[in-house]
Amino acid sequence: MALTREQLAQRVSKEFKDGYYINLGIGIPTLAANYVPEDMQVVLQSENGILGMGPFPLDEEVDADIINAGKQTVTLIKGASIFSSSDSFAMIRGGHVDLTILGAFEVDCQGNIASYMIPGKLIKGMGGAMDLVSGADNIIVTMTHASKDGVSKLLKECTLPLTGKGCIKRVLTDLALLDIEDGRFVLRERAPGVSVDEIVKLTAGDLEVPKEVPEMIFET
Amino acid sequence: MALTREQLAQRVSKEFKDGYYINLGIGIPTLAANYVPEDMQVVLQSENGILGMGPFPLDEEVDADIINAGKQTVTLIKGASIFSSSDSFAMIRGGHVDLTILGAFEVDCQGNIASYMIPGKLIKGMGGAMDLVSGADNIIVTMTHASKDGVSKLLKECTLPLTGKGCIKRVLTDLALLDIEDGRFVLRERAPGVSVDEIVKLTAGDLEVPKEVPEMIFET
Amino acid sequence: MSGFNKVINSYEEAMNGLVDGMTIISGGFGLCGIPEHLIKEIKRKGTKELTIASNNCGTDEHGLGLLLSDHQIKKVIASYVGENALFETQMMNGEIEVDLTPQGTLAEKMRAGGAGIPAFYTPTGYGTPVGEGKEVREFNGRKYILEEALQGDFSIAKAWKGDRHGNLIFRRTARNFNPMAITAGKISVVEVEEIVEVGDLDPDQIHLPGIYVDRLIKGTFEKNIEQRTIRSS
Amino acid sequence: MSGFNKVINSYEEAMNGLVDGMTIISGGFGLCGIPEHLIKEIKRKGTKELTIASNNCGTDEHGLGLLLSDHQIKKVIASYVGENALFETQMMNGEIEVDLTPQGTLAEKMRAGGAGIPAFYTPTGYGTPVGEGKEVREFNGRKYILEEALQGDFSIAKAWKGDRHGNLIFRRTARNFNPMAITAGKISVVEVEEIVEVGDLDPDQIHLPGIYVDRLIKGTFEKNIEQRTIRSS
Repeated sequence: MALTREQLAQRVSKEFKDGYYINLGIGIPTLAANYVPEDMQVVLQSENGILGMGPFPLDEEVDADIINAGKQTVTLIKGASIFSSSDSFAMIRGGHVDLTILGAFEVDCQGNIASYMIPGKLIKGMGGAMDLVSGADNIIVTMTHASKDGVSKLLKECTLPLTGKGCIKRVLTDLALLDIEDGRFVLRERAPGVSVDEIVKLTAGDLEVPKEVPEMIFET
Repeated sequence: MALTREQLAQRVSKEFKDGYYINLGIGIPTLAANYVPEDMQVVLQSENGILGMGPFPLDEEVDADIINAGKQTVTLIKGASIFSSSDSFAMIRGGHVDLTILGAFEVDCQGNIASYMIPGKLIKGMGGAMDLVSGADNIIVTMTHASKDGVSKLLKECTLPLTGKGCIKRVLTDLALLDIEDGRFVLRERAPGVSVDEIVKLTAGDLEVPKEVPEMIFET
Repeated sequence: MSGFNKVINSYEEAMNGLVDGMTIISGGFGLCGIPEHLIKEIKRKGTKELTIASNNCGTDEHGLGLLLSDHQIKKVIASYVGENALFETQMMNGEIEVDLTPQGTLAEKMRAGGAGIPAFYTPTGYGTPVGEGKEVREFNGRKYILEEALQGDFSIAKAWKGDRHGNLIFRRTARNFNPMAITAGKISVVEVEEIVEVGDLDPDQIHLPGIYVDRLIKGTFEKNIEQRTIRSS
Repeated sequence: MSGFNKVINSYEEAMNGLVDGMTIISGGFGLCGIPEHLIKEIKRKGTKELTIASNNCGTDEHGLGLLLSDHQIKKVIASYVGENALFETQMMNGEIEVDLTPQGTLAEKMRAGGAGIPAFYTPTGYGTPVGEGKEVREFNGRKYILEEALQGDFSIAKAWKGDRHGNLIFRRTARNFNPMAITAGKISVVEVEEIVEVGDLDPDQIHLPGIYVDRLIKGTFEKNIEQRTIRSS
C-alpha cells in the first residue's frame, strides 16, 4: 500500500534530530511537524522571516502579521525571532539550516529537482525553493513516486525546468525511501506491502536495489 | 594668514545644508560640528554604527559602549539609531550619506586622494576612508595646502598609495577652497590675507585661477 | 529646521513624481505587510507601463493585483505568481512580462541595490532557467551565477511604527521585504500604523534608520489574510 | 531536549577545538564590544600561527593585542592597525602578515561568508593598492573590484544579552562587527553580559537569531575606553 499523507509525514519526521533547525515546505513537509518525538526539540524556520514557527493559532489568536511562507496564519514559539527576507535567505543560502524538506514534480538520478513550473500549464514561481535547495546540504524531497497513470517521476533526467542541479541526495515517495548516489537511485526502504518489483517498475531513472530493502515500520 | 583649525572647521560648516546626513572624519571635520547654524539641523553618521551622533558626554554620562569611529566616547541625539558595521557601510557605499568630510596627505587634480599610509614610515590603515570616498558623491577634503617646508600637497599626481581614484571634487586647505574640474584645480576662495600668487606657488597640480577669487569671510 | 521631517499628509503627495514607465520596488509578502494605500493611490493615478519588483503580485482583489485590471503593469519581477488568476492570464497571454526571480535572490538584489553592491554571486539558480544567460563562475569548487543589483525610481513599503525622522520598526512577519525595498528606491515612501515622537524608539531597536526614508504617511490598514488557518484548542 | 541549549560554563570549553593555524573572525571595534575573555583564553591556550580577521588588533594592553606578545598571530586581516606599537613593529619587521582591508569591505566579506555569497563587487578600493590583482568590472559605467567572502574556523564575539537558544541583543556601538563575525565562523562562540530566559526577548527585537550561535558564555567585562573624551557641562 502506498503511504498515506500522514505516513509520509511520519516517516519524514524520523529524519529529525534533537537541536535541528528545519525548513518545511508547504503540504506534507508541514504535516511532519506534528510527529516530532516528545524527547526531541526542533525549531522550524519559515523563509518569510521566522525562526521558531509554532502551530496554527487558536481562533482568537489569529494575527494577520504572523504568517508562514505558505501565507497561512501561524504562531511563534518561545524563543522565536523575526527577520527580513534578506536576512532569512542569508541564513538559508549560508547553510545554517540543518534540514530542508520540500515537494517536487520530478527528481532524477543526477540529483536534479524540478518543482516550480510546467511550461504552458502551470507557472506559480519558485518562491524560496531554489534558494532552499542550493543552500542546504541536507535535503529530503517528498513526492509521489509516479502519476496516477503510472508515469514515473523519478527519472533519468528531469523533463521540466529545474529548480536545482545536483543538489538532492534523498527522496521519500509514497512507495519508497531512496538515496541518490553516484548518478543512480539507491532503494533504502519500501512502504509496507509494496514490493521491490513494483518500485523498480515505477522508477524510470537508474536504480540500485540492495539485497535487503526493509519495509518501513509505523506505530499505529 | 593661513586658516586656523577653527576657521577651517567654520568654513567647512558652510557646506552643510538643512536636512543633511553627514559623515565627519577625525580632526578638523569633527570640529565642524560645532559650527552648525542655529536655524539648521544636520545629522551625523559615524561609520562604526551611529546615525545621530551627539557631542562628547559629560563626565558622568561616559558609556564605554558608545564611541565614534575615532574611538572617542560620544553621546546619541534624540532620534539616533544604531546598526552593525555591514549595515553602516551599506548606507555609506549605497550613497545615502549626503556629505562626507575627511582629511588627506595628498590630493591631485585628477581627483585622486592619498590618506592612509606613507610606505616605510606610517601604516595606520584605511579604516572606513576608502568606503567613504567611493560611496559619496559629495566629498570635501580638508588638509594643509603644503608641508612646513613648502612642499605642495595639491599635486599633479599623488605620490602616496591612493585611498580613492577620481572621487574628490572639492578641497579646503588652510590657504584656499578649490574645486577639481576636468583634470585641474580651480581656485574658488582664498584665506583672508593670502594672495593668489602664494596659492599658485604652493599648488603643484594644474591650477585654474578665475578672474575673481574672493576672500573667505569669517564672523569673529 | 524641517530638514528631517519626513511626514506627509496625503497619498497624492506620497506618490508625487511617479510617472509612466517607472520602476517601483515594493515591500510585502503575499498580503502581509503591504503598502495598501500607496498601491491604491497608484491605481487612482492610473500610472501606466510600470515595472514592479515585489515578491508576489497580490491577489485579484488586494495588493498589487489591483494594478492588473487597468493594465498598469508592463513587467513584474517576482518569485511567486500563484494565487492570482488575472495575473496568470495576463502572463500567459504575454500582456505582462515576468522575470521570475528566486525569493532569496530577489531580497539580496534589493539589498545590494541599496548598499552600493552592483552585483554578487549566488549558488541559487545555477543550472536552471534562472541561470540562463548569466555568468557562471566557480569558487572553491562550486558553481555560482552572477546576479545584478536592483534599484527603483520609487520604493513603496509598510512599517509598524515610525518617527518624524523616518526611523522605522516593523511588526512580526510584516517585516519581510520591506526594509530592503525601502533602501533600493530613489524616492522611498513608507506607510505606518503609528507615528511616534522622535526619541520614543530605542536606538538599538530601530529596524531601519530614517536616512533611507523620504516620505512617511500614517495609514489605517485592512490587513487581509490569504490563508486563515486555525487549530481548535 | 538539550539540543538548543548553547550555554557553556568555562572558557576552556568555549575555545575547545581551536588549534594552531586556524582562522578566527572576531567582533569588536577598537576595544568596544570585544570578546575580552575569549581572547584571554586564546592567550592562555597559547595557540599559534593564527589568522585573525578583525577590524582592529586591540592595543598593546588589551584585546587582540594580547596575542602579539607571544607571537600567536601569523596574519591579520584588518582595516586599521594604529594605536598599537607592538603590532606596528611586528608588521614592519615582517613577523606578521597584514592584509589591510577597507572597513566596509571587511564587514561585507564577513556578511557574505555567513550568507552563502562567495563574492561581490564593490567600488571601494578600485584604483588603489587594495584593488591590485583583483578583477575589475564595469557596471553602468562605473568600475568595481571583486571581493571574496571571508569564513573562519572559529568566530568570537561579544553581545549584551543572550538566551539559552543563542538569540542575541547587542548594546549601542558595541554591536559593530559582532553580528557578521558570528555568522562567518564554523564554530561561533559568544560572550554576553547577561543570560536571560528563553522568551524574554521580543522576537522583533532580536539582533541575531540563535541559529548562528554554537556556544554562549556569561562574562564580566572590563570595557576599557581608548579615548575618554568629555565635555564640561
